[in-house]
Amino acid sequence: MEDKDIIAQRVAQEIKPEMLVNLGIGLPSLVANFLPKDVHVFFQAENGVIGLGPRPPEGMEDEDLTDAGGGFVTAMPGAASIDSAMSFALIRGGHLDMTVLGGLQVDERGYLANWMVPGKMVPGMGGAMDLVAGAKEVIVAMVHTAKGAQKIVERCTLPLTAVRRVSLIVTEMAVIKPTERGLVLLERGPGVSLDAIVKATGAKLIIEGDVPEMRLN
Amino acid sequence: MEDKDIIAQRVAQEIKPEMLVNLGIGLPSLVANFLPKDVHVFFQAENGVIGLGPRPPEGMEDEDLTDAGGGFVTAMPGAASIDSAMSFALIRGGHLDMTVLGGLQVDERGYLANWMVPGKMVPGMGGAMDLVAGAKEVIVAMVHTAKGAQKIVERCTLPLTAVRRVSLIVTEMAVIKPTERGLVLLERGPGVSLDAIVKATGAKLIIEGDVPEMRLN
Amino acid sequence: MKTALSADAAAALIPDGSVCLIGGFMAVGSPHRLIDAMVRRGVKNLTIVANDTAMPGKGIGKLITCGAVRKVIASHIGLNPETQKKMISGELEVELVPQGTLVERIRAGGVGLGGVLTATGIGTLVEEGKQIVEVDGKPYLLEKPIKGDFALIGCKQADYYGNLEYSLTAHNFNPIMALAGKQVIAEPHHIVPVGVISPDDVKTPGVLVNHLIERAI
Amino acid sequence: MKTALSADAAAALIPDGSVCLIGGFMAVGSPHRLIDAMVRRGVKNLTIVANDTAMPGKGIGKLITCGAVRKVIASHIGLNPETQKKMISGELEVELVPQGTLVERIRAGGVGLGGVLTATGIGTLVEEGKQIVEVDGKPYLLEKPIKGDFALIGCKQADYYGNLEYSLTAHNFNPIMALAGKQVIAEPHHIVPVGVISPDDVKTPGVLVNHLIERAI
Repeated sequence: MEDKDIIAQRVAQEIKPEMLVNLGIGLPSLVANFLPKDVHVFFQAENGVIGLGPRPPEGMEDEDLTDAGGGFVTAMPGAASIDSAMSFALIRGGHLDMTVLGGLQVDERGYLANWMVPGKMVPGMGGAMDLVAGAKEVIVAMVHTAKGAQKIVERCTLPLTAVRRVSLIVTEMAVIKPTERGLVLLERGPGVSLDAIVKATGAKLIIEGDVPEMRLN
Repeated sequence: MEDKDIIAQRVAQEIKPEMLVNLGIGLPSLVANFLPKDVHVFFQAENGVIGLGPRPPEGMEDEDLTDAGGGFVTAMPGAASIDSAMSFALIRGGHLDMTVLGGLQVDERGYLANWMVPGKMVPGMGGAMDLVAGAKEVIVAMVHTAKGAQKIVERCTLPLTAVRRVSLIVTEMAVIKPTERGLVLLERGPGVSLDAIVKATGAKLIIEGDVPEMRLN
Repeated sequence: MKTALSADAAAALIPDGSVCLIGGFMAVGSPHRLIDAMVRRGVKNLTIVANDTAMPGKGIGKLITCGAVRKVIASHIGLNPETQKKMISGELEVELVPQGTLVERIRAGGVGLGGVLTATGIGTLVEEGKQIVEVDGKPYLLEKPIKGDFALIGCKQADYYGNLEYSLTAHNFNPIMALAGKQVIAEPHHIVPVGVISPDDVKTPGVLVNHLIERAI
Repeated sequence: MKTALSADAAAALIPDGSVCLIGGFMAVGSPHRLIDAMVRRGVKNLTIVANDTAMPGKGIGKLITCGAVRKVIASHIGLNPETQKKMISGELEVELVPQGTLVERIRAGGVGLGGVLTATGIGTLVEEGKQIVEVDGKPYLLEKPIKGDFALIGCKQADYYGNLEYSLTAHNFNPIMALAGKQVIAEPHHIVPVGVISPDDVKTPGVLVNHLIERAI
């Protein structure tokens, strides 16, 4: 299985029925593919419509119905159009059950940096700061290292997205829960040793008892 | 003509086509009766619907379509339902062209008091404070004196509705424009002498040249 | 999906002492069957946040009359003499809030803002005890967010996800209050199957609604 | 009533140097014919407030490419490399604002609030130079209102009063921006006679709209 599919499948296990969930562009958007068919979830994209469905058949696209990345989508039965004010009312008002975002760095405090690399890449924060500040659960879905460089670090060196502790970090190597005490290692990736995880991680990991492997299909 | 009809007819002359106008309950609501048929105006009530129309024929009332006083109304072609947030977005955001309200007192600064009499009557301010603070033009429509007591005074003794100078005071005796210099007497009521106006007014009036009589039908 | 409850079953969910945001404007658009059930159940010590307390025998007026309410936060109580009498006798605490400020305070609570900065009330009794914040040299009152344990919503139509539509002047405070209740109970005139309401017609997305009351007929 | 203008006639109303709020999210829901006409007319020195600058050759991206823009206030510019290039070369000033904060700042401008108190951005670069206001011991950023000389709105349908309806994810910033432009120009796909749109379907009341552009077909 590819790294990103491991991550997406593991994140999907966090989603409970009837949740309102926002999936970021890129890797997080794959999570939808791994939800059991019988689990009904409301997907929200920042740009509007609660109840996003998959891409429509060719020729049936509607230029007024896209996801936040501009890709064509459909509306599931029971969908609701919302404007940006309502969209962020849901996000910032504590109504969004879960957001899944990509990450550049996460640190020992559980703080996320994911919106810019000074001097290199300034795309803008979009809705990321609102999502991390406002969602009930914040899940960071990212590969464990970037071309060998550690992404889970003692202190973020990149500009922070928010000073809020994220709920969970899911990589292809590990599931990590940021807590008041620090980063607790919950699960290992398929066939990944504790040693490999520690080596690939730039922050102190709290390892308690046996650390089980992720259960994937 | 009754005092209140004089006032309502004179206020109606201030309304220009296509204006968005909020009429208060009671005396101000009579203003609508004196608009020329060919002048199209958008009436708004705080409780919702832009484009209020007259009371429907008996048996055609809708319990979901009332004015701010709870009286049955109709919706004119082109009406728009609005919730309270949009209603006050229009009022406070500078989108309401004119509000016509009743008054208990107005003073030399042009400040209005119209929402409570301490120890006697505390109905609440409803939308009055928002209307006076936010509308482009604020017209006070009231009888000149209350059982002999002056209502246009040097300084309001009743709690203020806002510290904003109202645009115009219309009574059955006079049309008065509050300005930086004070209260300027613009017009006399039908058959009312300058002397009578001065005597019925508890504030200094600025009287410049001839003061014409109101033109009424 | 939500199973529709009887009004009595919904009233049983609301403990004594709850803070209830209740939609409606002079009883138009209030959840009437739920209010009747609350009166039947004999709920006590409520704090009610609403535009007004209607009149005796109508809407929220029934809760006032039966002694269910300890405190009212409203913009207007003038048409309910019982509210005024109980206020004067000390049986009922009443906080009067300008209507536009009230709806923005509830919105702030619902969308996760720290408060509302408004010119309404500056220089009046409403200012008392409140922080004034200057923005570019202009003073604004800081009005605090309001949230409810419950938001009790009247609406025209719902589907079984809880997507809501409203009618004419029965919108009023309902759509905003639906954002600000920890538990939201909606009382629709009709309920239709999921998929029947067009996404563009939904004004309150079902993800905000916790309980539906059976249709009226 | 409003006479529908050609896109070119509408573009001629917008002077060089104007502050334009432009609806749309990655070009979905933008007023495309108006933007094309603005490019044709060669408008200069605009300040554009929008969620994003779309991509080259699409929506607002066309205004960036042709050099019409001096400053952009947006939440995301990541998918338009030309915006980034012009920003780095100093040709274009870019102010990045979190998406939820951006929509609330525009709303605050439109509804007459003094600013927005938000937790989004606390502890990040977004905080720099901004006032922090404590409410009940919690810190909030004070974000200032945004208004435009013009709001340029894309919508599904209008009537000749300017009542507007929107479609699916083409709502986005449009309904909020329609509150915050001194002049509001709406570009509908269709226009229907007054009285054809149900009051409950109107999302932007016509009293907010100054100019209509001819229907697309």
